[in-house]
Amino acid sequence: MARVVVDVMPKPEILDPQGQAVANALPRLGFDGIASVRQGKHFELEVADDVDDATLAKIAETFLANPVIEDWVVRRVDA
Amino acid sequence: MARVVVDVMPKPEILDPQGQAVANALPRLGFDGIASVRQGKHFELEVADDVDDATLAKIAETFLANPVIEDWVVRRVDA
Amino acid sequence: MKVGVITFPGTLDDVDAARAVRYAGGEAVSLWHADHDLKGVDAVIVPGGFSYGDYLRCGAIARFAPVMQEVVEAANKGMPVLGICNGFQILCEAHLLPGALIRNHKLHFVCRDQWLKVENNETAWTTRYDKGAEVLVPLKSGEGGYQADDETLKELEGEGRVVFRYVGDNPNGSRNGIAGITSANGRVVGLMPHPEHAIDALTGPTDDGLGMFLSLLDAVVSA
Amino acid sequence: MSLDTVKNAESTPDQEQPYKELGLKDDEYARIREILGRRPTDAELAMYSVMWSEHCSYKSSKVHLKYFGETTTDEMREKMLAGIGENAGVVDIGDGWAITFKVESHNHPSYVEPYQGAATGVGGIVRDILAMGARPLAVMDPLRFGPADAPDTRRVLPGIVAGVGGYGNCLGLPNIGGEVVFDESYAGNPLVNALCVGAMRVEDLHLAHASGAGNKIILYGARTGLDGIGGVSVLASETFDDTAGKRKKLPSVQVGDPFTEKVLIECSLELFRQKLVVGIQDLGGAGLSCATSELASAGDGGMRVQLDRVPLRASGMTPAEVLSSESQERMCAVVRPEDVDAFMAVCAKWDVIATEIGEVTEGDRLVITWHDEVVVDVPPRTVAHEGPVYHRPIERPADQDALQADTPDRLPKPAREELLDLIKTMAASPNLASRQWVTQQYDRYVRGGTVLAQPADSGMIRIDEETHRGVALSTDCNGRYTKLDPYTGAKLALAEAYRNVATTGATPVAVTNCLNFGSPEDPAVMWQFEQAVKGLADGCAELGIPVTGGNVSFYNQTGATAILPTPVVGVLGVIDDVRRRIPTGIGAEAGETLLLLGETHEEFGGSEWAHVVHGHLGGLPPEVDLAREKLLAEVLVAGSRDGMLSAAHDLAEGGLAQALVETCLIGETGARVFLEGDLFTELFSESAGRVLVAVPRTEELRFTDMCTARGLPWRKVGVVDPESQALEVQGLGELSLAELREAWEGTLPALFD
Ligand SMILES: Nc1ncnc2c1ncn2[C@@H]1O[C@H](COP(=O)(O)OP(=O)(O)O)[C@@H](O)[C@H]1O
Ligand SMILES: [Mg+2]
Repeated sequence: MARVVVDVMPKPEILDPQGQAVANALPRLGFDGIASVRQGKHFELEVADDVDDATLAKIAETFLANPVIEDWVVRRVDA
Repeated sequence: MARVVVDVMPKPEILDPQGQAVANALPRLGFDGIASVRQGKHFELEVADDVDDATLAKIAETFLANPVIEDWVVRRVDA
Repeated sequence: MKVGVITFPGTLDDVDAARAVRYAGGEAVSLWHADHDLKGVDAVIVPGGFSYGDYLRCGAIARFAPVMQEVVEAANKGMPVLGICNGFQILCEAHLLPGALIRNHKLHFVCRDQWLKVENNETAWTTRYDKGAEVLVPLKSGEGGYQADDETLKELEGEGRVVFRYVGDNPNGSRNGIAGITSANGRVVGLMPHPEHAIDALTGPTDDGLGMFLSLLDAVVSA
Repeated sequence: MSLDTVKNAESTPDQEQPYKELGLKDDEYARIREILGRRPTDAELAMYSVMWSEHCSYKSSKVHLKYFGETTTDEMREKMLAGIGENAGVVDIGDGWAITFKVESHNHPSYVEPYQGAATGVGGIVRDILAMGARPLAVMDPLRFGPADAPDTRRVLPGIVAGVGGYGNCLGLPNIGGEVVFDESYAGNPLVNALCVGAMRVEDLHLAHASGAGNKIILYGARTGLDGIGGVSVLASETFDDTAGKRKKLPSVQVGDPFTEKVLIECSLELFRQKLVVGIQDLGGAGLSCATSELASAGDGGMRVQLDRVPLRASGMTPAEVLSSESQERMCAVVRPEDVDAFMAVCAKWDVIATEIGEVTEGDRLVITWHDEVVVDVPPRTVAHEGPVYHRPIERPADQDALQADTPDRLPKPAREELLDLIKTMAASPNLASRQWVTQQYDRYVRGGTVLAQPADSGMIRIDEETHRGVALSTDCNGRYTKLDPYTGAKLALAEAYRNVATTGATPVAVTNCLNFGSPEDPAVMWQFEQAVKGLADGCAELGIPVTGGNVSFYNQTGATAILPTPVVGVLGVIDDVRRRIPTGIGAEAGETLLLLGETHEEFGGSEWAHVVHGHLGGLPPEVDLAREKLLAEVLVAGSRDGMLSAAHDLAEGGLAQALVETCLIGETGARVFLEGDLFTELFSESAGRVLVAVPRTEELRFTDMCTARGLPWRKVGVVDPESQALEVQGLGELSLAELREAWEGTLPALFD
């Protein structure tokens, strides 16, 4: 078994209402100095050892992310 | 400016309907060998250099995550 | 009797909560999220909607609004507080009630008429119901799955603090089919379904929800 | 990077410009040069190209849409406070209330990105209603998809439904109806139409115009980003070096933020209440290009805009991009100078960003500057209203005769013993099955005024809590009927929406429409369009209710194949007391008789039966008799007012059989039906002008006497049977409500869960 992490983020030029809401709230909560916040998704997968990188890339692109509006990064991590 | 990443995940014992839905869908799409999927949130913050680790920890614990149902990790990353 | 109804940016069912208070014979007082006082109300309703868009987590941002600090303080002194839907989520985030609400197990927003069983008729908001009675009110939410750890759940069940339970198939994956719970002193109640949308059979499935607002009237008058 | 100023344009008349890539034809570009007496700047070219697009200028449809105006009489106009030409039509419904409503398309964006496309479609139409000065009260969503079991429909439908719900629910607008129709022709081109209805006091009507020199132009709402300006990127690539060019991978997709829109609504309504707004315009397609040129050309002066003051979300945007951006959740207001502070205070209360970006000027030019350099200097009318007008070639399709000649007569009819099963098969077919899988994702309760929502013939909301005055709305269109005969098909769409409204007890008063068609460059499509407009307009004149507005969506096709012509018609009705509404389900009263109003003929052209059982489309659609529809509506409204009807359900696709199944299941009550003549025709014909009503036995005589006296054909077809929990058709047998429910409710979950 291998552990794989996929981070999916709204593309930089795409509106990110969620990140913006967090960024706007922070000063009200008394936290200053946070210039920007973007919010995306974080997936943690446990995959069989024979699942190769190409398959992982495919899963991320076709399913975990929406390429029209999102970017993504796939990483294998040590368990 | 420093870049900070916060990953927030549902606690292992808490139901994760979104991760579950992904895990269930993958075999139907022809992707085998994915034993489990959990889905959480990924935040990318740009923070002023004088924002210290204690403040970041506080932001994550009181705001970005709900400790009742979620775990979280704060990381500074190189820009 | 004056009942405060809070409006946050993104609150939607505040007009409906105020209408329900009026139908029950009370006076609804509008409270603004940025207010620092409760305008002398006898009770507070935190209504449904999508406060701050429900971005981040439902209720996570609203919980920090100035008016919520006042609500927490008043609740700790015994003021009756009712959180409906988004209001329930806010009360959980504010730690006035234990647990949390997560995405519905089938991931869809669910709007349907839902039967509920009244499990506790001794709270400030439920004395007009018979214990074990079944009521029909709208449920409309995307993140209504009630979650708490085993210990909290045991405590809630053991102390009879589950107020409403879903009847029939579980609409959102809530643990133990929990639709609503109360604080240890029975003054703070939170529930996902919308009693304020069941006060008149013209615009709701029934008028079963009116009982909650009439109960409050009794509680305030007898206090 | 150099800025293309007006000065620069004057001195470089021969500079090549990518007008073709921006969709302008040679003669259109020449016309722009003629208007300006020079070449346009990049910013001007961006403005003209988007405002002269089919979508914004109606260049192919204008000559046909005129017919709506020509056929609207003064009498029809009597209750109309605003009509075609405004953001949305406005109707006086009495008691001092004005209702505004409109339907618009968001088809193409929803195919690219279903969730966001549908979401921003809802957001856009809601801002149109808000811009009239009204509080938006409810939404509806007429949708069309490819075959229900096609893999791509699995991608598109759930996303679109989630998007409509995600945006509307978060705005706090109840969804009170819509349509879900499946047909092969929409496979590569789903239709997402969105309707919004709002209310205001008659005196609060706001029209979009910028008048009064010295008045300020304030942009408020979301920041402006690179959304939806894919087209204009050709300008960027000309003026940007390589590194910047990389950033300019411009998204053609817009992302909606319903929370920002909700706040924008409340903020705007407070601005209206405090009378701080002289004129207002929403920003939709074509963004600031549209808002500035439309406001300026509707006013009595010119306008000067400092474009660099627009709050941006992205860095390095060019003037052309700022003008073309379709960032959502923005409004533009005209405000008296002395009110600016108060205006800003209201915006601050709601945390809405507001920026003074210009003012109304003497003169008649729209002048836009970028850091004090003039980048636009145009007569605003030439941008907003004097775009090209085309008389596109029109030709009746060569195969139209063959299509009409291929009647359903040749199709084998079911044997008598197959009919009971057929009722179930039809009820389970995708176009007739319960829409609950979709509608469960929409909040129909919020605001506490919803009297009827799905499943009902029309959605109904209470407008006034004191008097109980309310309105009902229905949208309809059967694209197969329109394909067989666009003129009659459009009338049939109107007739059905009209009948649906009357079936709930409301009096129909006004019409909106969204005309979804294929390419206007195809003469056959233009023929369909012309015929449909004629049919709709003539139908409205016969019924005596005006078209108050609408929207045209062309280029709906996959390759060379156009969608079924789909003129979606929305009808608005008024009811003085919503407590008199007629519900859809039987069983509300003990002892009800079932009557069928109207006449049944053997009409199967374009029917659901021909489609489901034989995959056949041919012949002629059912006949339409609008005088009869009018009479039927009057009888229904009278029946509601005098409390003679306990339930009513309109007969449409699937005929009487489907109406019976639905009225039983919705009312959770059984019925016994006795029919005469050819049972297949009785059950499945789709003759227009028919409604099934349930009449309490005590009212039966009074009601049938009224029908007879007024010359409306009626027939007793059965009785409600609260004991049976089954639908029994005498001579055929019975179907239990449980098995019918399983058939009717099982289909969509099985396909999309
Ligand atoms: N099919 C139609 N029938 C009647 N009026 C129409 C139709 N299509 C567009 N219109 C009218 O033309 C005007 C411009 O339409 P549109 O560009 O959609 O408005 P907006 O600029 O508010 O989006 C509106 O008043 C609209 O009601
Ligand atoms: Mg408009």
